[in-house]
Amino acid sequence: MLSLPEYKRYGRQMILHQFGLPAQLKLKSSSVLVVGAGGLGCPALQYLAAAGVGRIGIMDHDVVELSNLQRQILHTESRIGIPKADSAAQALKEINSSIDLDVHTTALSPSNALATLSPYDVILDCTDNAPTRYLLSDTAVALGKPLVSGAAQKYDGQLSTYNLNNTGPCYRCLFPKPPAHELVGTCEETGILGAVTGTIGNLQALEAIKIITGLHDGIPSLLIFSALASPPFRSIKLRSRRPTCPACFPSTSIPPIQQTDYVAFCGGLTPNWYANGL
Amino acid sequence: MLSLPEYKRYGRQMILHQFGLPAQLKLKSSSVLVVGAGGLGCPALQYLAAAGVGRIGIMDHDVVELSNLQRQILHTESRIGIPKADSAAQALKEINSSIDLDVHTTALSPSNALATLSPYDVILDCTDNAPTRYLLSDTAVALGKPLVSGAAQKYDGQLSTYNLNNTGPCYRCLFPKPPAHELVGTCEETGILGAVTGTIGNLQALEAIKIITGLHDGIPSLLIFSALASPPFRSIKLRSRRPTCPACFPSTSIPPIQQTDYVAFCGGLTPNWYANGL
Amino acid sequence: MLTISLKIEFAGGLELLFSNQRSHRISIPSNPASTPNEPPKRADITYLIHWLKDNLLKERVELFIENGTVRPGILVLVNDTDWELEGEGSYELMDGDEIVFISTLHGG
Amino acid sequence: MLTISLKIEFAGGLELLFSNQRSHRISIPSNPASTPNEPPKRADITYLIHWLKDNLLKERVELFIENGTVRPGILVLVNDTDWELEGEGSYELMDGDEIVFISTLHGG
Ligand SMILES: [Zn+2]
Ligand SMILES: [Zn+2]
Repeated sequence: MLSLPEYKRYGRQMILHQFGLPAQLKLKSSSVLVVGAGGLGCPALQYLAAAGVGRIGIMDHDVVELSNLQRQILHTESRIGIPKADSAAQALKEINSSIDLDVHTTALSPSNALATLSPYDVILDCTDNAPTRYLLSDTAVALGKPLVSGAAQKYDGQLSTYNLNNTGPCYRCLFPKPPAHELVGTCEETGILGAVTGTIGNLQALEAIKIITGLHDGIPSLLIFSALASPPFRSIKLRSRRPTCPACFPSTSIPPIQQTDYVAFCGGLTPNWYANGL
Repeated sequence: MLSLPEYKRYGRQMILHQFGLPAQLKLKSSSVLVVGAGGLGCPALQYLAAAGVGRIGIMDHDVVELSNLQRQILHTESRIGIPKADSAAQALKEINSSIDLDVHTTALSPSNALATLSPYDVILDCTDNAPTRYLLSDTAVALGKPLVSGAAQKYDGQLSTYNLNNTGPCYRCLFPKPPAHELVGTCEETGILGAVTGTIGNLQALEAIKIITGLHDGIPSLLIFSALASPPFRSIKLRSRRPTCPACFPSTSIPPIQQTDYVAFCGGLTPNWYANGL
Repeated sequence: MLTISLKIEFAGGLELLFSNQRSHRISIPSNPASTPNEPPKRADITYLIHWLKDNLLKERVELFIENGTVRPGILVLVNDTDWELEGEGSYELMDGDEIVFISTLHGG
Repeated sequence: MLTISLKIEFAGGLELLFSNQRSHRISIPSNPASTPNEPPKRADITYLIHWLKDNLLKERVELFIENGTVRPGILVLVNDTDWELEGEGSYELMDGDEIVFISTLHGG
C-alpha cells in the first residue's frame, strides 16, 4: 500500500507507538482543506504536506506581498505578486511531490462554501476575519466535518476544533455573537508576531493529524496561548453543543447558509470580506 | 536606521505594543547561532529569518536525506544529498535576502565550540544527542550567553533557556547526569512526529526573539509538551543555578571544555557524535 | 464582612476595557445581600460580573455586559473549565478561584 | 491509618519503568513511621520515592534510584515547580499534590 520511498520518507513517524502503517495509510487516503494561506495556513500546510496527507486543498484569493513575509513562511521574495494559494502549492511540491494539491484562488462565500468544503475530510480555519469564521463553522456543522480553528493576534493565539465528532461545540455555540470591533482589530491594525501564528498553525496541523489517525482523545477543548504570559499555554475544557445554537440545532426559521449575510452579522465593518492574511 | 522596504516587511510586528522600531533594530543588530538544521532547527531558522534577525549562523555537518523531509521542512526533494546547512541557507535566502547567513558544515566539537559560539548573541540548541547538549551548555555558560534549548522525541517535547541572564540554571544544573540510554533512544530508534519538532522549534525562535527584544520576563522555566496529553503543555518554574554545578561554578579540578570527553560522559553509546537530525 | 480572593484574567482584547491589564487579584464579599430584606447568599459569577462592572471596568460597559450577563461574544472560564459546565452565572465562587473572560480572536 | 492522595506523572521516557503509563493516582500513608521506635512523621518526597520503588516500579531500579534518591538525570516537579525550590526530598506531601518525574529528552 506504500511504496518503498514512502516507507523511507515516513519511517520516523511510522515507528511511533500507536502510529505505524495504519495511521500512515489513513493520512495518505485523507483530504484536508486549509482556508487561508497566510500566517496560520503556511505552517499548517507545511506539516500536513510533510506528514503525508494525501490530498490538500489550499484556498486563498489574495496575492503575496512583502509585508506577508515576516510570518507567512511558505512565500518567498520571488513570488511576491502571485496568488498565495499558488505560491503555497509551489512550496509544498518542493517538500513532497507525491501528494495531490488543489489550488483555490477564489474567495470563500456563502454561495460556494458547501461545495468547496464538501470533498474534504477535515477543514482548517486559517482565516483572519469574523464573517469567514462564522461561515466556515456553519458550513462545517452542516456537512458534519471537524473544523480545526486557529486564530492569532498580537502576542496571543487560540486553537479549538469545532464540531468534533459531530458532538463538540461549534464556533457559534461558544461565541453566539461576534466580538466587538472595538476590541479586536485586524492583524493589520493591531500587529502580529510571526512565531505566534507559527505556533498556532503548527498545532492546527498536529490536531488534524491526530483526528485523521485516530490519536485524538475526542474531548473538545480550547487552547489559549499568550507569548508574553507565564505560563504561556492554558487548556480549557469545553461544553458540548449549545441546545439553543442555530447552527447545531437548526430550525426552519433560520435562513440557510447561502442566504446569510455574514458581513452584516459581524457588524459590517470588516474591510476585507475574506482572509487576506494581513 | 531601517530602509523603506524593511519598514514594509516588518510593519506587522513593529506596530505591536512594546515592540516598535527599537525592538526591530535590536533584532537587526543581533546574531543567533542555530546548532542543528533538522526537525527543530528548520522551523526555528524560518521564524528567526522572517522576523529579521540580522545575522544567523546555521551549523550542521550532515546532508539532507529523504527520511528528513517528514519534518525538516526547510529541505526539499531537490536538495537531497547536499549539506543541511547549505540547504537551510538557500531556503532562508528565498524568504529574506536582507539578512546575513553564516554556514557551518563542520561538526561541533570540544575543540571548536568556544570559537564557534563566541561571535553570536544567542545560541539555539536544536541538536539530537546528549554529548552535544552538554557541550553546548558548558560552552554557553563559559561564554555567558543564553542557550535556548529544544528537544523532541516521539510525541513529546521540552523547551528551556539555559544560563538566562547568567543567573538561570544550565543543562548540568538540572540534569547533572545524562539520562540512561535505555530510556531515551534517538529519533531514529523511537520515532518523532514532525508537528512536535515544529512546535518546539517555533517556540525556540519565539524565545530567542523575546530575549533579543527585551520582551522576556527573565524567569527561568521549562516547558513540557506532550502532543497526546491533556493538557498538552505544562510550564515549570525552575531553580536558579545549582551551587554544586561544575559548569556554573567551575573549580580548577574540572577539566576545561577542550579536554572533556563528552561522549564518554554520556555513556559512550551514542552512535552519531553530532546531531544528524535523524 | 467575610471576603473571598479571586484571580481574574481578561484576554482576547477584553483587557482593553480593564486598564489594559490582563491579570487582576480581587477580594469580594463572600455572602453579599442582594437587597436589605433578602437573606445574603453566596457570591456567584453573576454577582462577580456586576462587581467587576462597578469596581474594575474602565470604559464601554456595553462591550462587557448585555441583558444582565456578559455579552454573548465573551466566554467565561472557571478554573480552566467552560462556565457552562459549572452552572454559568449561578456558579458559587470559592476562595482562590480563577475566572477568565475571553473574547474570540479573528486574526491569522 | 490516614492516607493522602497524589497524582504522579512520569515523562521523558521514565514511564517505561512504570508499566509504560504516564499518569498514576496513588494513596500513601500520610504519617508513616520510619522504624517502630521513632515517632511517625509526615510523608515527604524521599518517602514517596521509596514507596514508588516498592509499589509501582516494574523494572530496572537503578534507572530510577541512586544513593537513596532519584538518579541525577531525573528532575522532580512539585505542583509544576522544580523540587529544589520546595526543599527537595524533605518536601512534606499534601493531599492532592501532583508530583512529576521527568528525564531530559535528546532528540531534535
Ligand atoms: Zn453550534
Ligand atoms: Zn550549571
